[in-house]
Formats: sequence, C-alpha cells, structure tokens
Amino acid sequence: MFDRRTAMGAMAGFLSAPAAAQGRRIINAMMTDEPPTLCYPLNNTRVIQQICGNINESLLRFDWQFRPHPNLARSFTMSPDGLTYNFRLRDDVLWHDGAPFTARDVVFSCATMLPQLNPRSRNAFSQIDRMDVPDRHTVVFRLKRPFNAFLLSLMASSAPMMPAHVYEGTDFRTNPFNFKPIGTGPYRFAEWKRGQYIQLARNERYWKPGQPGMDAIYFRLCPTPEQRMVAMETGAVDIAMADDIDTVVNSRLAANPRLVARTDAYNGTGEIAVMELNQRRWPFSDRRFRAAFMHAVDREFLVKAINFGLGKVAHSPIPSTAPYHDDKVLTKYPYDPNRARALLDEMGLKPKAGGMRHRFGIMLIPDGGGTWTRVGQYVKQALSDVGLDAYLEAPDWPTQLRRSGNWEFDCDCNIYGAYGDPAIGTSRFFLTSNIRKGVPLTNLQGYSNPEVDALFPRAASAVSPAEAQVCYSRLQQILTHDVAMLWLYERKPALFHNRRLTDVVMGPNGPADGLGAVRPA
Amino acid sequence: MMRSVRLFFAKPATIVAFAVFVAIVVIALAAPLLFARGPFTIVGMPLLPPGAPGLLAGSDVLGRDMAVGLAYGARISLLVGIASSIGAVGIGILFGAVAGYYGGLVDELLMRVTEFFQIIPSFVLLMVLVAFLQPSLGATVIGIALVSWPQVARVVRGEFLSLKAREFVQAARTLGMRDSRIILTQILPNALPPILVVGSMMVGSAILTESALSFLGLGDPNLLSWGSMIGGSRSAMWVAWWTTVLPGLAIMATVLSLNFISDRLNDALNPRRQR
Amino acid sequence: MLVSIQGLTAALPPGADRPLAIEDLSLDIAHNEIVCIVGESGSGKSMTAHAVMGLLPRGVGVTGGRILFDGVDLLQEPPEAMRKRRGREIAMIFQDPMAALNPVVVIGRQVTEQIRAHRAISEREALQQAVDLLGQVGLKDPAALLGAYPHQLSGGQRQRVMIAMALSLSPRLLIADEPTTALDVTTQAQILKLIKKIQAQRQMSVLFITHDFGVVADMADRVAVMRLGQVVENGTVAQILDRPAHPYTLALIAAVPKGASAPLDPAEGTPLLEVRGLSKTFRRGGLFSSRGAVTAVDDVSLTLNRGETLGIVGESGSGKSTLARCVIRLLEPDSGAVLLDGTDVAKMKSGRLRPLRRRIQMVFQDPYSSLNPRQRIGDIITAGPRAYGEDTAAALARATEILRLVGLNPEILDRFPHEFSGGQRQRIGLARALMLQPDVLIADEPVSALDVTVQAQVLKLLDEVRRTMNLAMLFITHDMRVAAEVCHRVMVMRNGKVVESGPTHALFSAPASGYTKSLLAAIPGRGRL
Amino acid sequence: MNRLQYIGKRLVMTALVTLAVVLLSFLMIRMAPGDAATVMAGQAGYADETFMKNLRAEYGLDQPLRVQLWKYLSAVAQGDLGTSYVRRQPVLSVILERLPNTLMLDAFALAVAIAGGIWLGSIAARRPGSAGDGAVTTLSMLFYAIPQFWLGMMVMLVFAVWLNWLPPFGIETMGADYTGLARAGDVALHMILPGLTLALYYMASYARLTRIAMIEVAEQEFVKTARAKGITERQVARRHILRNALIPLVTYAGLQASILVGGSVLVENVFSWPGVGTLAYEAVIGRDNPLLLGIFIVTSILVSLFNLATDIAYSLVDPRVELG
Repeated sequence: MFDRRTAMGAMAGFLSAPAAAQGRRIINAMMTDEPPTLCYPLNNTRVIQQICGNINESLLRFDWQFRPHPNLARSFTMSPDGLTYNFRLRDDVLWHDGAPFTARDVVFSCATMLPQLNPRSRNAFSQIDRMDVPDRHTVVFRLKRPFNAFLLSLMASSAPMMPAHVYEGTDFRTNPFNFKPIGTGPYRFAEWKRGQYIQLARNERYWKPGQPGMDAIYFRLCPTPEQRMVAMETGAVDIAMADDIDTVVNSRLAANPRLVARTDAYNGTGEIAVMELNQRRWPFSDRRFRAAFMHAVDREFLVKAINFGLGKVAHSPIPSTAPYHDDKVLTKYPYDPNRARALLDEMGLKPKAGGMRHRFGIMLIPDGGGTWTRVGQYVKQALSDVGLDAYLEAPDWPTQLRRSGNWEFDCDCNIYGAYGDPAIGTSRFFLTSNIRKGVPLTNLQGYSNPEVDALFPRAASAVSPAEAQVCYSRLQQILTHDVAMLWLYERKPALFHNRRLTDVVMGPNGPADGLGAVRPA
Repeated sequence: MMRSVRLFFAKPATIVAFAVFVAIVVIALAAPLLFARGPFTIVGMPLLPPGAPGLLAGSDVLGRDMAVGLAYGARISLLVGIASSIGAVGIGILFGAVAGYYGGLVDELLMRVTEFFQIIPSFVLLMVLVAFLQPSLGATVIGIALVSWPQVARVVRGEFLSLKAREFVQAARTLGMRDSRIILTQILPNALPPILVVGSMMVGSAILTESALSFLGLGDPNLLSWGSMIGGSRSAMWVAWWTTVLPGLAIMATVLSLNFISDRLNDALNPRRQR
Repeated sequence: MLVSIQGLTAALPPGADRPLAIEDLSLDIAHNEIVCIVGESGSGKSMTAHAVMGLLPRGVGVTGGRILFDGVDLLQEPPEAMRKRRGREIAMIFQDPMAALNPVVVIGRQVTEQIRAHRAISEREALQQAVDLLGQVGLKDPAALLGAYPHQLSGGQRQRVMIAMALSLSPRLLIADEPTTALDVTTQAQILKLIKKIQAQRQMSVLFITHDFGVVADMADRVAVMRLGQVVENGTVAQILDRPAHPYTLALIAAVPKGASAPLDPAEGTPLLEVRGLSKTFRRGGLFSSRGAVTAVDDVSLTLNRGETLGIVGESGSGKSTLARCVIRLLEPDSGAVLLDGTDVAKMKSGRLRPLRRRIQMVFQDPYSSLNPRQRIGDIITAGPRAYGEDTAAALARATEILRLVGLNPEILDRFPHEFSGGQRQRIGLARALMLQPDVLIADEPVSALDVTVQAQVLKLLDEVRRTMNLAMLFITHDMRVAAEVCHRVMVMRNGKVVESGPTHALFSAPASGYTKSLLAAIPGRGRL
Repeated sequence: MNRLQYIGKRLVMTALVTLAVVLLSFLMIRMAPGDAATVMAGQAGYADETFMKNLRAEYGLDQPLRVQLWKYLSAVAQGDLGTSYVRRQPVLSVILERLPNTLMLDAFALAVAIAGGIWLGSIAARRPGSAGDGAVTTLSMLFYAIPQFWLGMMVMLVFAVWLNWLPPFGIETMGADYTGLARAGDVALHMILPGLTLALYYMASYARLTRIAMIEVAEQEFVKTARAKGITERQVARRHILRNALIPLVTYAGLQASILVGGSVLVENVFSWPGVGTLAYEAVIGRDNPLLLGIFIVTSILVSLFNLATDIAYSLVDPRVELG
C-alpha cells in the first residue's frame, strides 16, 4: 500500500489550476467525451445538458417539489379547463448576439425546432392545438386536450429556447451555429479547443441580477475515470457531474473534506435502472417468473456493493423523488430466494438435471466492464442460486439497441428517466400503443394491459392533481403487482464540487439548469 | 530427439520456466475442483486486502475471492492462447505451404493478403471483429486466429521456399512422388521446428491480446479472465492495488514462462546446433 | 627463418569430433619462401594459419608450443601488440572473397581502413595509395573501383582487392587460406599467377593453405601435408610430389584425378536420350516488374547411348546444371525436345510424365542437403519404389541388395543421414536413384563437395555401377580432370551454349576452341601430376 | 530503375492497397448488424420512427449497399472521408486533429525503442553467454511478457503516484493553458510515461534482433578480414558488425508501423492520450462506421508511406538491394 495522501498531494503539483492566477474567477468542470454538437435539442444528452444548460434557457424553472417558477416567462396562467396556457415573457432578455428575445423565438422553438429534433419534446408538444402571439412578449398555447404534464415538459432539459433568427429557414443539422451556440443564458460560448476544452464566458448582459457569479466555465475533456477522480482530488477540476466518477471510488471522494457530494442533483431526471423481460416469450410472460426473479436478486446488495450506496432500491415505475409516487399501493418484492424457488416450482419450472430450471440470456448495456457488467455478473450468480441459468451477452451499442428494438432478447438492461412526470417518462414503457418494433426505448417488453392503456391517458389529462394522483396510484398498484418490469434501483448519481464554490445545485434539474448561480464560497 | 530434450533443459532458467508453466496449467485444470462454486461467488465485503481471513489474494470490487478469480483466469488465458494459436497455425500452414510450394498466383495473392494485414492495425481490426461477432470466448479465439495467421503463413512460406529448393525435395520429385506427399512427408517435417517456435511464441502473444481485449471490455462477460479483472478494477487501483497488480503478475508469469520455453525450443530445435 | 612454429598444440571445445585441432605441429617458413600446407577438410590446416594470425575462433585455445615470428613468440604477445602486427607484418587473404569483404562498405574505404589503422595519414593520401595498390594487383581503372561495392565486382576482382588490401602495408608474411577454392578454374590460374608474381617482386614469405595438390605443384617451395591436426610429412615440393614417403601423402597424390582418358566404348544404334535445341530462360522480378532475362541454356542438343557417360563441363554460370534439370524435368524447358527412347518429355504434363520419371534418376551435389534429415535411410531409399506402388517389404528387400552394390552395409536402414560422412551419403543418394532401376543417371557435380580421397572412391563406384547396370550417364562437372577420368565423351559449355564436344581423348589432346584450350591450360599442376 | 520511378510506382501501389483496404473494410463494416441511427437514438434517450427515419436518410443508410459504396468511394477519391455519425464532423478533420498526438507519441516511442534496443542488443552481443548478455536477454523477455496496458498502469502508479516524478495522464496539464515553449515542455513531460510504456515492448524486440543480428554478423568472414587488418575491436564492432546488423532492423521497423498504431490503442487508453488509438476505440464501441473506415484508410496510407520510407532506407544501408 502506498500513502495516498502523499500521492495525491504529489499529483496536485501537476494538476493544479494555475489559470486562477490570472485573476479570472473560473469554474473548471469536465466532460467525459467531446460532444458531437452544441445544438441543445439536436443531441439531448447529459454532456450537452451540462454545457448548454448555461447557454440556452427555458420559460420556466422548477423547485425541489417540481413546482414551476418564472424564468424567461415573467408570469404564466392556466385556464381552469386546463386547455389554455398564457405566458408573459420578459422584455429585457437579449440573445448573446444582441438580438432581443421575443415570442417569435418561443413559437419557433416549440412549434418547429424542438418537435423536429428532440423526440422527448415531441410527445408534449403534440398536445398543442395552436399557438397565438397577441403581442411581442406574450405566447398563448392552446391544447387539444388537457395535459397536466405540460408545464413540466417546459423544463430546460426538455424545452430549451432556441434563437429563431439564427435557425429559422436553415438546415438545423448543418447550421454552423451548432458549434458556436447562441442563447440567452448566463454564460455564452467562447472557445472550443478540440481535444481539450470548451470555454464559456460570462454573459455581461444577462438579465438575472447578480448572475453569473463567475467569469468563465471550462469544460475540460477527461475521458478516463481515473483521470477524473485525480482531477477532483487535486482541485484541478471543481465539479464532477453524474457518472463522471466511478462508483468504486465514490466513498473516497465523499470523505474528502474539500469536496461536497450531492446525490439529489438529478432528481429531475429520476433515473431507474431496470431489467426488461421479453414478455412475448415463456416463461417471462408468467407473472410468477418475474416475481421470482425479483425475489431472487438482493437489490440492497446492488445498491450497497455495486453502487456503493448511491441509489435506492426501486419499488415502483415512478421514482420515489417524483410527484405521484405512492408507496402505499406498491407490491414489494424483498430478497427471498426461498420464495423465488417456490414461485418457480409453482409455475412448473422444476430443476432439471444439473439443478437448473431454465436457461436464458441477459443482454448487458455496453459499458466497458463497468457497473452494468458487475450488476450482470451479480444477477447471474444470484439467479443461479434459485436454479435459473442466465448467461450474459455483451453486444456493442448498435447491436444492443437493434436487438432490443427488434425484440430479439430474453432479458435486457436499461436505464430510463422519469423526467418528473409519468406522462413524459414512464407511460412510454407500458402503453400497448407504444409497442413499436425497431424503435429503441419504447415498450420493448410487449407488456399489454387494457386497464393500464386506459389509465395513463386519463391521468395525463386530469385537470385536478388529485384526480391524476388517483389514476397514478392505481397504475402503480397494477404495474407492481404484475411485475410489469424488473425495477432494480433508483439511481442517485453523485455530483461532487469543490467547497470553494457554492450554490451549485439549485433544483431537481441540477446542472442542466446551468451554473449561473454559482459563486465563490 | 533426446538430444533436443537435453538441449531444451540445458539451462536452469528453462527448468524454472517450465515448472512455472506446469504449475499454471495444473492450477487451471484443478480450479473447478479446488473452487467448485466458481469465480463469481461473492464471499465477503468488496476490496478486502490480501491476507484478510480466508482471502489469500484479497477480494475484488464485488467482494469476490481474487484467488479464485486468478485460478479461473488461468483457464481462460491458456484456453484462448492455445486454441487461437492452433487455429492460426493451422490456417497459416495451409496457406503458407500452398503459396511456398506452388508459388505463382496463389503466392502473389497470399503475399497481398499478408500485406493487407501488415498495413491494417491488427489490434483495431481485432476489436472490430470481436465487437461485430459479439464478445464471447469463441469470438475472441476466432478473432485472434484471424489476425495472427498471416504471420505463421509467412514463416511457413519462407521455410517451404527454401526447403523446396533443397536437393532432397528435388530428389523426391525426380522419384515421382506426388506433390501432396512431398509436402507432407518431405517438407513439412523439416519446416516444423520454426513453426513450433512461432506457434509457442504465439500462445504468449495471444494471451496478451486476450487480456487486452478483456481489459477494454471486449471479453466474454460470462467468464472471468485476468484482463477483465484488471479492466473491471481500473478505478479500484487507487484504493486497492491488489485488484490490478495480481492479475497483471499472473499474465506476466504465464507469458514469460511460455516465452522462455519457446526461446529454448528455438535453440534446441535449431538445426545449426544439431548434427 | 621468418616464422618458426614449434610444437604447437591447440584444443577443440568439448564435444568436437576430436580433442585437439592441432597436435604438436612444427613448421618453419623462411624468408622469401612459399610454404604450402595441404590436407583434406578437418585436417587442421586452416586452424594453423589462424593460430599464426592470432585469430583462432572462440573456444579453440592454444595449449602448448611457440610461434616465433622473427624470434618473437606471437603467443606471448599482448592483444594490442598482436593487433598492431596484424595487417602490417602479417596479412591474410581468405577463401571466399565475397564473404570476406564487408558488403555495405565501398572498396576504397575498406582498403584505406587497413592503411589508416597502422599509419597516421589522411584519408586522401590513403586513397591515393589504394589506387596504386589496386593497379598493382592488375585491376583496371582502380580509381573508379574505389566507390564500388563488393557485390558489383566479379569473384576474381574481389580476390584481387583482398590481395591489394593484404599488400597495402608490405607485410613480411602473407597467409593465403584456400584463396582460389571458390573461384572458377581460369580465374584461379590468374590469381595463383598474381600471388606468385607479387611474392617474387616483394620477396615476402607466403603460407599457402590448400586441399589441391595441383595448386601445391604450381605454388609451393616447400610442402607440409596435414592430417587430423598433425603434419604427416614435410619437405620440398619435389620431395613430396616425386618421392612421397608417408602412405597418406601417397594416397592423396594417387587420388588426384589424372585425366587419364577412359576406355572408349563404341556406341551404336538409336540413342537412349536425345536433346534437341533445348533452351531455358529465367526471368527475374515479380508480377509488376521484370528485370531482364537470363538465357541459361541456349539451343543445346546432345545424344546419349546406353552404357555411355557424357560429361558436361563448364565454369559456374555456364548452364550445365540448368540443362541437367531440364532433362530430368525439374525445370520445364522453354523450347526444344527431350526424347527418351523417342518420346518427347520436354513439355509433358505431370500426370503423363510420372510413369516415365523413374527412367531418369539423379545424384545430387550436396551430400548434406540431398537427404531428408528427418527420415531414416530405409524410408529415403524406398521412397521411390513406394511412390510407384511397390510394397514396403519388397522394396526393403531390394534396398539391401542395392546398398551392397554401392558398398554400404545393409544394416544402416534404420539410421538417420546425419550419422554418415559425406562420401557415405553420396552412396546413399546413389542407392536411392538406383532403386528405381533407371535407364539414365544424371550425376550433378557428385564429387565436388568431397575430399579428394573420397572423391576417387565415388568416381570409381559410379563407373562400376554404370557398367553393371548398363546405365547411360550424364555427368555434370566443373573439373576437367574429373571429366577426363570418367567420361567417354565431353561437351564443353559456356554461357548456355555448347562450345565444343567430342570424345574425351580427342578433345583433351586437341581442343578446337580457344576456350577449351584456356580451361585445360588453367588446370593447376598440369604436367607435374 | 531509378529511385524516383520506384517511388512513383510504390505510390501507385499504395493507392491500390488503400483501395483494397477501403473496399474490404467497407464491406466488413457494413455487413455487421446494427446501424448508426440506433446508436444515435440510444444517445438521445428517447426515440420514435420519424426520428430514426430522418437519421437514416441523413446518413444515406436507407440506400442500397452498392449505392452507398459508390458514393463513399467517389467521396474518398475527392478526399472526403464522410461525416462521423457520433461527432457530426468531417471524419478527416476529426482524425487529423488527433493524428499529430499519436504520431508524436509513436515517434518518441520508436526512437527510444530503437536507440535503447540497439544499445542493449550490442551490449548483449559483445559477449554472448556472459552475465550482461543474460541480463539483457532476460530483461527483453520480461518486456515481451508484460501486458502493455498493465505496464502503463504500473508505471503510472510508481512514477506518477508513488514517486511523483511525472504527470500521470493526459497530454498537458489540465487547466494550465500554457503556450509556446512552456506548453511544449509540458507536453514532453506528459509524453514520457506513455512513450516509455509503448517503447519498452519494442525496445525488447530491437534488443533481441540487434543481438541476434550482431552475433550472426560477427561470425561472418569479413569480420575476420577486419580483424586481420589489425583495426581495433571497437572499430570492428562499429564499422563492420553493427553496420551490417542494422539491415534487418530497418526492415523490422517497417513491419512494426501498423503494430505500433494498434499498440497505442491500449497505451493511449490507459494514459488518456488524445490520439488516434483512443479515437479508434471510441469508433469501435460507438459503431461510428465512417470514422472507423477513415481511421483504416488514414493509417493504411501512413503505414504504406512508412514502409516506403523504410524500403528506401534499406536500399541506403544495404547497397546490394536494388529498388524495384
């Protein structure tokens, strides 16, 4: 063993940030790989959200309880029938190139650009019947039917406002501004040094008083987990966002007195790690098999040993941090191998010669031998204890997505985001209407239940929150009883930041809302 | 023959290398008997250091016994090393013999193919092959054999080219022997020593290649190999050195002993030393 | 005495075929004298030369004796002093002039390097001296040669360069270790003449190592005959050649082919083998390039009768071996006909050719590479019959007979080739060919790799076998003396063409062409032996 | 044939070989299941049919294979290697951006390997069977047996972590934003560990090769001639033995060029070196076909050119060799 403190201190000599010496107040963040573009809706991934969250803003902001607050919209109202939403925009907002931000930009973003590029926006915006612009700073959305997740779908990561004067009438995919984006946010794009960093500079004309709190943000390319960990320990980088840090060394960073660890920065996405069974095939079509699977796997172990505590056992399709989660109605499946064996016996899946009952494949998510491989190896081992002979398959990304999209699997792995409202993030996996061959991230399992098919639309169009809650409670009851999916655990990715910064995480959308509020501690 | 054996064991280092190799083979063969529950069984807390109760080599990031993993890893390394070398040597002999003996168009074609393999970065090609075939033991073996046979083919071709000009081969032709017989009974036995040496060197390099693939996450996820042990604990290296150091030493010991053996084989089978 | 070797003994490394390389050797070399050491391979003659030079190979150590050079014992000299003597006082030239010159350094540099190792002069001055030296050894346009690489020179030119280098510092002793063995006979004659001339001019002493009594006769003032590390006889050239005392010397001299022409068997009827207008051209280069063509055999015709031996004689590159390989169809001729009993086999497809193959068999030059080292003698010599479907037991039974015929003990069937000497291997190769009861036997330089005594035995055997089996024999050789001894008729080749041919006796006594004359004139020791 | 003609002919050959590489790798890569649209859909975390259809149309994946191939070939002929699926940038610029880093690393490693290998090899060859020879032989055997990626991790642990002599990874100090000479020095410092890791294996092979070649050359006649001339042992070793022993080394260096690119995949990965090796790994994992093809094309051209250079070098060290 070597003395870790000396070692890390040693490395600080190489990795400290002399740029601070130049007198500028800088945030050093990192990116795990270089983004393909900086056009927010064109590639709505976490890396882009982290960067573009500082550049592009949305109409609303959300608090920890997912309640909307004004942002680019000065105020907003909803009609009692839930069909009309009226937004008054701020009139003091300028794009980074100096053009004023107006209703035209909102209409362009919500009616044209976002639905075309961002599949996640399309669902919500397809509810819009028409948009009216009574004046330069007012937008009125009229919906076809009530959709109570409408406001939530205006969260920055789903609906960033894009500049109409830059994009309108151009080919969005090839627009040169994709590499030098224009927004209204607290930081503007300054420089992209390929293979090294992307620099954002302070937006001097930012509308929010007192912001931004720093002069610049550097997103430094840090492709390997070891490199990222050392960079955090030495202070070369101030912020490590979700999954930047390998869970194995989380405890070590968490113990570092110079660092703050947050596990609530991604509640807005609300990710659940699941395994999906191809319910078209026997025995996966049998509820008892799925229940036995759940009983056979010690999900506490997954959280503790594999995720090193960063997470929570998932019992419901709706994450425990999101609205509508109802713990009372859930059927839970605690770790109980005996129960699992009994269920398998009951359904007639008796052990054959060699002690195994059934052989099937678990298709992993390609993560280069990372967490999923570990999860898979543990689950394989746990299943073999109850007589299920699972073999792991490690396809590359395209193969994984193609096979899952074409339903060529027994069991696959997935992480899905609930995005704050089941109508946005959850229903897509259970609706019969969303069984679409060839399209990844749909109802791949082939789960189909008429009652569920009826309840989801009713819940989404309920005008009163109470009515929606009733529907969602019933849905959670049905889905967990059916074991409609193998929910493993809710992911709580850690965000680490240096104590020299403060106000890093301000809401459930975490860094995707931008780092405008960040200032020196 | 006896002379070769004697020459082979002439140096004490060879005896050590041979002993190490035999020990590794024995461990690999005995692993299922010694550790019946397999390498994936979780036996305790993660990242326990070597010497912890019952854990000779510590535990890994999942709390699995490293010693068991090392023993089972030997199976994968040796299996992949030997199987892919046999494959490569087989293909290489076939093409090399035909090209070297007949020359002409076949030879020209083979040379172009080996040139292609020389020009394309073979490890990248291998990654592509394995990724496309889907990582599995079979894919690894096939992939390694496919990218390494040209090397054998070149050696075989060279041997055949020089041997076919030797007078005893010409004599065989004047005696009216058929080509297939000449290749099999006259040339091949004489070309075997260098093929054997290349083959044994190849086992070592195949083991290294396999470990590299597994390290990059392109190995069979159902099997624990030394490379995947290292790859799976890359980050843990900072908190638990044994998770990466021990499997690396295991690879090194295996390949080193193999290289010593093939080096001595080279000396022992070298016709210049014989006679 | 310039050099006086007294009781020199040198040990071979353990595991060698005998313990001592040189055993109690004493030899004197006077001023202005050429001393030849003659012996067969392994006699220790070359070791002796290297010992004088202080360049014994690793593992061979002098265990006793003295080498006095001008009264100083060279064996006691410190390495640095010995280095300074080398090249300056004692110079040496070697057997293979190609291997003896550094292939990647230009000639000029190789010569000046030696001069400057011993004299503090500039490269320019040294180059000037090099030009002089190269001129002295009879090289034309020496200034142009300075920038040439060894591979651009012919064998004779290279050996002249070696001699120039050796002479560059006017050494008092020149050691020549088989300096002409790798050369063609005409070149050999020139080089021998050159050495003799220079020795006379410079009044230096020469220690000349050779296996060839012909060369001895031409060169030596005094001769030492060596065998197994010992000098068996020592005396003036006249003593040794005319009145040899030791039986070994006697045997050696007797074994030298004398060119005594063989009895003339009259040949009648249609020839067994007839070659008409045969040509073969080799093209170099690959698919995308051709670097010119070499016509190795150019419109050659010949006939051969049963019971007759036809010698094909020529220097290296004359096309004699290619001709033989075309006849036996190891190569396919470009044009011409090879008629075996009237059937043309020149362009025959391999399927039809196979049954005819057994009628023409071959004995090869290199006794080491002509037998498969991984097969037992029994397998080797029965391979032919087995290839034609004869069963192994019958073939082995015949093998016993044939082995007796070639003078070998039939019990050797289970042994491997490496257990035999060169001469024995040639007998095995002959047995292999005879197993197929051929009509024509092609012998491609069958004795040129053998020592002279063994050579004589093998030649005798070939002649006996030809007679007993009534074979037609095509005998390829570079050595006029050998050809004269066994052939009924001789055909002289040069650059792929037939220069002249005729009955051996007639051709040797009255050669028609100038080339043949020069070949005959170049035979070393002609007239003395 | 003169040298210029030869080079011209070799360049034509290079073009032909490259064409073969393009064809073979294009077919191989396109035969493989799965396409880029699915990858991008997966990245987006959300997908539907229109989205996928648009993507396929954008990258021409909806057209027949031979149309795709033809389009690709004609684009390549004009120096356009297509657009990276994942990065949405021209493949050529993505590669060219990374190439200098890899070339720099490889050149450094090759230089160290050749210099060190020849040095070690000549020490060993001086007295075959001696202790020095044994040490060198064992050492090179050891370097042969160490997995490169693991060696990288170990030297990082020892020299960067324990001893704190050198920076552990990356190509320059993160956040330092040096310029000019300071930056060059910084990069050089970062290159030492990955460079040595990459070099050690090849150094071992050069040492072995030098040793064998020198021992073999030392047995040749012209070395005896050199000694007979009375020149010093040092001159014998340098002028005669080493010069001739260099010949096989040159050929070997040519053969290694492509292996070096492969080897740098691992070393670059371990040391986070932003080179073509890491790019290739990302391209394989992300099934970024245009990028993968581009890497094959660019590296094969480079390797061919390097081979040409070694052939010319070969003809310079060995006058017996004719180019042609």
